[in-house]
Amino acid sequence: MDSIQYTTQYQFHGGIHPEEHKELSNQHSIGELGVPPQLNIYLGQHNGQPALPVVNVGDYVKRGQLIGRMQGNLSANVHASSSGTVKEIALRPVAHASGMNDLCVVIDTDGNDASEYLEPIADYASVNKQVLLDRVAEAGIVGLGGAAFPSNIKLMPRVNHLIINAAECEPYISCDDRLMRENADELINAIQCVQSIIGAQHCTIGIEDNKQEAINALLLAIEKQDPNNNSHFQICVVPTKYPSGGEKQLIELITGKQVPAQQLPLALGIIMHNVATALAVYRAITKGEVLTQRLMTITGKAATIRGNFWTRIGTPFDWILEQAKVNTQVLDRVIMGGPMMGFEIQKLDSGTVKSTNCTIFAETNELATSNNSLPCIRCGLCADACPVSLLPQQLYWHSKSEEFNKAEHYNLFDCIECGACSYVCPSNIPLVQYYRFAKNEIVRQSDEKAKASHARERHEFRELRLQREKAERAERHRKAAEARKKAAMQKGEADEKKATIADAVARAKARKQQSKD
Amino acid sequence: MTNYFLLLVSTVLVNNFVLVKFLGLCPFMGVSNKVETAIGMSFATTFVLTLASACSYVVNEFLLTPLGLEYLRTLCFILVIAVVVQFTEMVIHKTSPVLYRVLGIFLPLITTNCAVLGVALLNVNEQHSFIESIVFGFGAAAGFSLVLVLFSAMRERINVADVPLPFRGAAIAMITAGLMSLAFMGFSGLVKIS
Amino acid sequence: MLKSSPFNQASNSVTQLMLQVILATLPGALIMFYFFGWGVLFNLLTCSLVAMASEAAILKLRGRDFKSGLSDYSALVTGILIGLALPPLAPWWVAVIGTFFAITFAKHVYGGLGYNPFNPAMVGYVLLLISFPVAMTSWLPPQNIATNAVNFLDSLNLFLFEIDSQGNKLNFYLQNADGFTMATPLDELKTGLSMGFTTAELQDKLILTGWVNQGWQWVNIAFLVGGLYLLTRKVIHWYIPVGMLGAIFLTSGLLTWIDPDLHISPMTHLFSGATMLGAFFIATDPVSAATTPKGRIIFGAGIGFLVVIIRNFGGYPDAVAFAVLLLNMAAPLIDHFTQPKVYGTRDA
Amino acid sequence: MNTLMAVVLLVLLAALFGALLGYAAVRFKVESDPIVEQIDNILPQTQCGQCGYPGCRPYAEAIANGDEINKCPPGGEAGVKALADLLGREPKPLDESLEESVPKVAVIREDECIGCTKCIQACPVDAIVGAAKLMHTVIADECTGCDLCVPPCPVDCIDMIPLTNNDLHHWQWPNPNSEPHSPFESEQIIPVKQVS
Repeated sequence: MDSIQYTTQYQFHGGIHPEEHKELSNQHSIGELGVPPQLNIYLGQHNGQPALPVVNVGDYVKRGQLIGRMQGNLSANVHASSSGTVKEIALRPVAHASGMNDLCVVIDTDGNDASEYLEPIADYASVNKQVLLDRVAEAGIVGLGGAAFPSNIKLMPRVNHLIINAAECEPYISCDDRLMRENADELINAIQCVQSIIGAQHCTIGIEDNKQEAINALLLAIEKQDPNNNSHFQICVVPTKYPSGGEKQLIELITGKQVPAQQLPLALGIIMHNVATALAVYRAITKGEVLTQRLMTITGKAATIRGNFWTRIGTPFDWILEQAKVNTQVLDRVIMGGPMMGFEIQKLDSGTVKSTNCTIFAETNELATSNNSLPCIRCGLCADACPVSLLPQQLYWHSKSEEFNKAEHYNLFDCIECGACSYVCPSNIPLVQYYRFAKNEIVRQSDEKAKASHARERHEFRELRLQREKAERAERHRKAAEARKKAAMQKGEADEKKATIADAVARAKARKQQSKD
Repeated sequence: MTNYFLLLVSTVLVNNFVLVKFLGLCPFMGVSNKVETAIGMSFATTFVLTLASACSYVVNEFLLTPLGLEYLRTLCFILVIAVVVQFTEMVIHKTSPVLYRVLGIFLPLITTNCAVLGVALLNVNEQHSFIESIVFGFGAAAGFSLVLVLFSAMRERINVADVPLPFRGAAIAMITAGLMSLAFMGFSGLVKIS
Repeated sequence: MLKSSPFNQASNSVTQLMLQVILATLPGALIMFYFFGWGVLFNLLTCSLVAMASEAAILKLRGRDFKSGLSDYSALVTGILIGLALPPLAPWWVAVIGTFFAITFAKHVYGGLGYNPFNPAMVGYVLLLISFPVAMTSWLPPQNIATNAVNFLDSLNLFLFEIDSQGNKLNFYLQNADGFTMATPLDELKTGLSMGFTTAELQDKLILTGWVNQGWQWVNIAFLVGGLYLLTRKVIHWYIPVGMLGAIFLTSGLLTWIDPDLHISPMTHLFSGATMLGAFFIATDPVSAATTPKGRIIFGAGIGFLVVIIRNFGGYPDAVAFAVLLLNMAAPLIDHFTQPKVYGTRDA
Repeated sequence: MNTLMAVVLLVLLAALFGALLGYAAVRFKVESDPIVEQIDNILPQTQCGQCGYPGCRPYAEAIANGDEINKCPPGGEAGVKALADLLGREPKPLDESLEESVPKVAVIREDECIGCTKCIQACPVDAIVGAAKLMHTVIADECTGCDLCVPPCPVDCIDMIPLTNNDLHHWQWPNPNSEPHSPFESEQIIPVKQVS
């Protein structure tokens, strides 16, 4: 291994080059957004089951105090992001594409920001892995790249190769970029920490070539922290192309291998974590910090103050809007996440979540999508752009005509909803929405199917039971009659009276038995 | 050999039974809603047509002509065809129940498929030999199958197109068949059998 | 209405794609104008006008928004393609009937833009070819070798009234210097070969002199230039043109290798008739072509193969239109069987 | 003579072919009809009996024997379409005498229940638990919403509550397909039906 930094020789199929607009937010150093007067913390903000509230209305909570406990295997803890009083635990608008309400904990902050952290684990190398995993789970850390998958689960397996995802391919977003520029030393330590938990020999940091300053900062930090490169760090520079930051796309860019369909990167002996996640894991272990804040990009042409800010989880968007001095005259829409895969925030009183890496205050015509779409002319630009080598126009055709089994035949579920197809479509067709609709519908139908087959089983079982009962009843009648006959034979005709009595008794018995069941 | 090849090309493309001679339109319209069905129907028709042209040749050559009963030709051919179709129906019912159900009424209808009788009668008219009869029958069926499968794939696409309501269904299918026929005109003159 | 991501879009549109196609036909149209005179212009104008008018009328009839429907210019492209395919100085009603049929029956009966299984321009052209064979095969000779050159007024008269001011009919202008009236090179070759001449003997004919033939090779080169422009602007893909031209070259090469006396040479195939127009402008119509990468190569190769077969053995001198329609028929099936491999299913 | 020969020939041919077909009928005999299984798989298994048959499987058998495919309200239009696809028949609108039903679940008002067990006997999927003289309750997850328990109840304490999956976890992306259709293309003006 000659040099730490190298440029990838591989590429993935498709991809697009949307306008980046990163310069809107990556010019200023990281700031603090502060504590809003009210926090609106969503209990279901991670992948998996929503957390169970463990505080009561009126309780005083400190920053870092557990307010929602994970339930089941795939879930995460939720903590108070600042000190204050629990105002209510109720259905509130949440940061979700549907714009619907769900269970939230609303905290009136007191401004003291009194905190309650966990005990730091200074020497993580010497403790049991399970202790570290428990700590990560306790701190409620999830993947901060956008998926919000509980990190403790992703740290569990032992693999040879750790890939740190620093590609940040979505336009507008620059929080990982700034983080690498400004906290490179700590980041390198953090990556070493994650690497030691996973037990990986190699570690590759995948980063797009439009972040030269971040690359330089990392190189410098590696030289400082690990002059002999004992951790086998490599920085793989990938070309700037959306979606190079997609998990499977980045793996192909770095290793040249494709993750087998319907499988995890684990199948190739690879685990991937986002840079910000690595930092959060490190801080949770060495400083005892639970996940109460994250770095978030505030951008968009309608915002006057743009940049990257440490933001408390649960910060309402309307408060951010005030802080960023957004010109509401020209504000068109507020988007959480990037323009390619994010969604529109419909109710501004909902709070940020752990996966809110960016808030875009877009002005009119900035992120405009045409409302009237023309018919598909099958030009195939979408198929060229698709990073998964699907045939988007076929998927669209079948999703639109609701021929879902045909859409599945065209591998609908391999679609990663990256939006490249919609982006290039000259007819402005909302392709991704068609796929999302079709996927939802297929899942619903298969649920119904499962329910139906369950009902059939129960019905068939019942029919069987009724038949068996009928047969048993007939059998009992027959036995009683036989017994009667036998008795009559034994006693002989002389004892006719007794026989009659026995007969009656047997009949009564049978009747008794019958009424029992 | 070349002669058989030319005969085959001629029956499949140049004198396509459906698009040029307009025979066998009933199953062409009826069983072209889905590609899978069309492929099944193609196999069934190919089997029936080839077998029927062979059988009818035998019946014509060794029974009707020696006995001077040519006037019974149509009657006997229909008898032969009906038996072959019935036989095919039983085989399909046993081997592929879904296909059997999907082909539905069209399977027995092969009996009255004018293409089948047409092939048998044309064989006699053109004074084809036994091998030629079989090649002709097979070629006719292959041509029928080719356009049927192509047509069904097109219809699957057209069925979900934004066709104006008055043209939906059979109407647009007819127009499409007409345009296909137009395209097949391109093959005319391709093979000149003396 | 709730909208899903993505929230940004590349700045391309169907309108732009269509305009690029129209722009790319310009060199070819100009060269045709140079060689064949005013008739080319009349055809283009008439076909474009009729195409737009029919499109507007039908959109109106269907109650669609006909302003936005017209502004995609797809009808204009259809009109221009028919205009380029028609013989110059064919009577005006030929252009009108063909274009009207193309727009209504090949396009709008199926639901309009994006739904037509057949290339509308070629449906219109084939309809004309079958219905009016004489009018459709009376090509003017290139003007540099024509006996009687045709001026603007005569052209207009011929176009409108089928007779010029001196009372000459179209036939008068069809003669070239060596006195033959069948004027396209492919026609000439076909007739000559069927009369028992060899290709070498036919080379002496005036229309077949020059690099590969008179005039037509420059028309084809101009369309090739336009096509290359479309390729560089990524309006079309290389799959179909390369498949088609490759198949023409290979098939005709094989045939000439077998018997050079009876078969037209690959170069003549490539640079005569509608080869380049077909390869870059007609076969590449995305709506009616196959869509998968592999499928497009097969689609193009199929067209190329049929073009050579029909030109060499069939009843028509040129075959691009028929070949395109025949492969249009097969496109859904080709797509059905050429799905690309999805990420993660490729062999390691 | 010639006529006699013709008659003999035809009789012989007919006899020969008859024998052939007779043999084939024995050789290719079909025992069961697996199509019933496939039809049954499409039916929603509510066992509600609205189709006029005592359950979903009997109806599946009836369809296989040629009954209409549009008699299943819980399956809805989607179900009819799936059946039409499987059987190669034309999809029809749901039988007019039946209305498409929304998914429902039975709920017993427990304080009114007298414990008569009548509903337990009626339930086709054993989704009601309880014993004589004791209160009954419906296992909501097992209930198919078939209505069959409502008529036998002597005190009318069973309600059919429509299932509302109106929360974030049941939320779906809406279908973006909202093509404008002009009045010219409305069904009432052009009564054209596909006949094949």
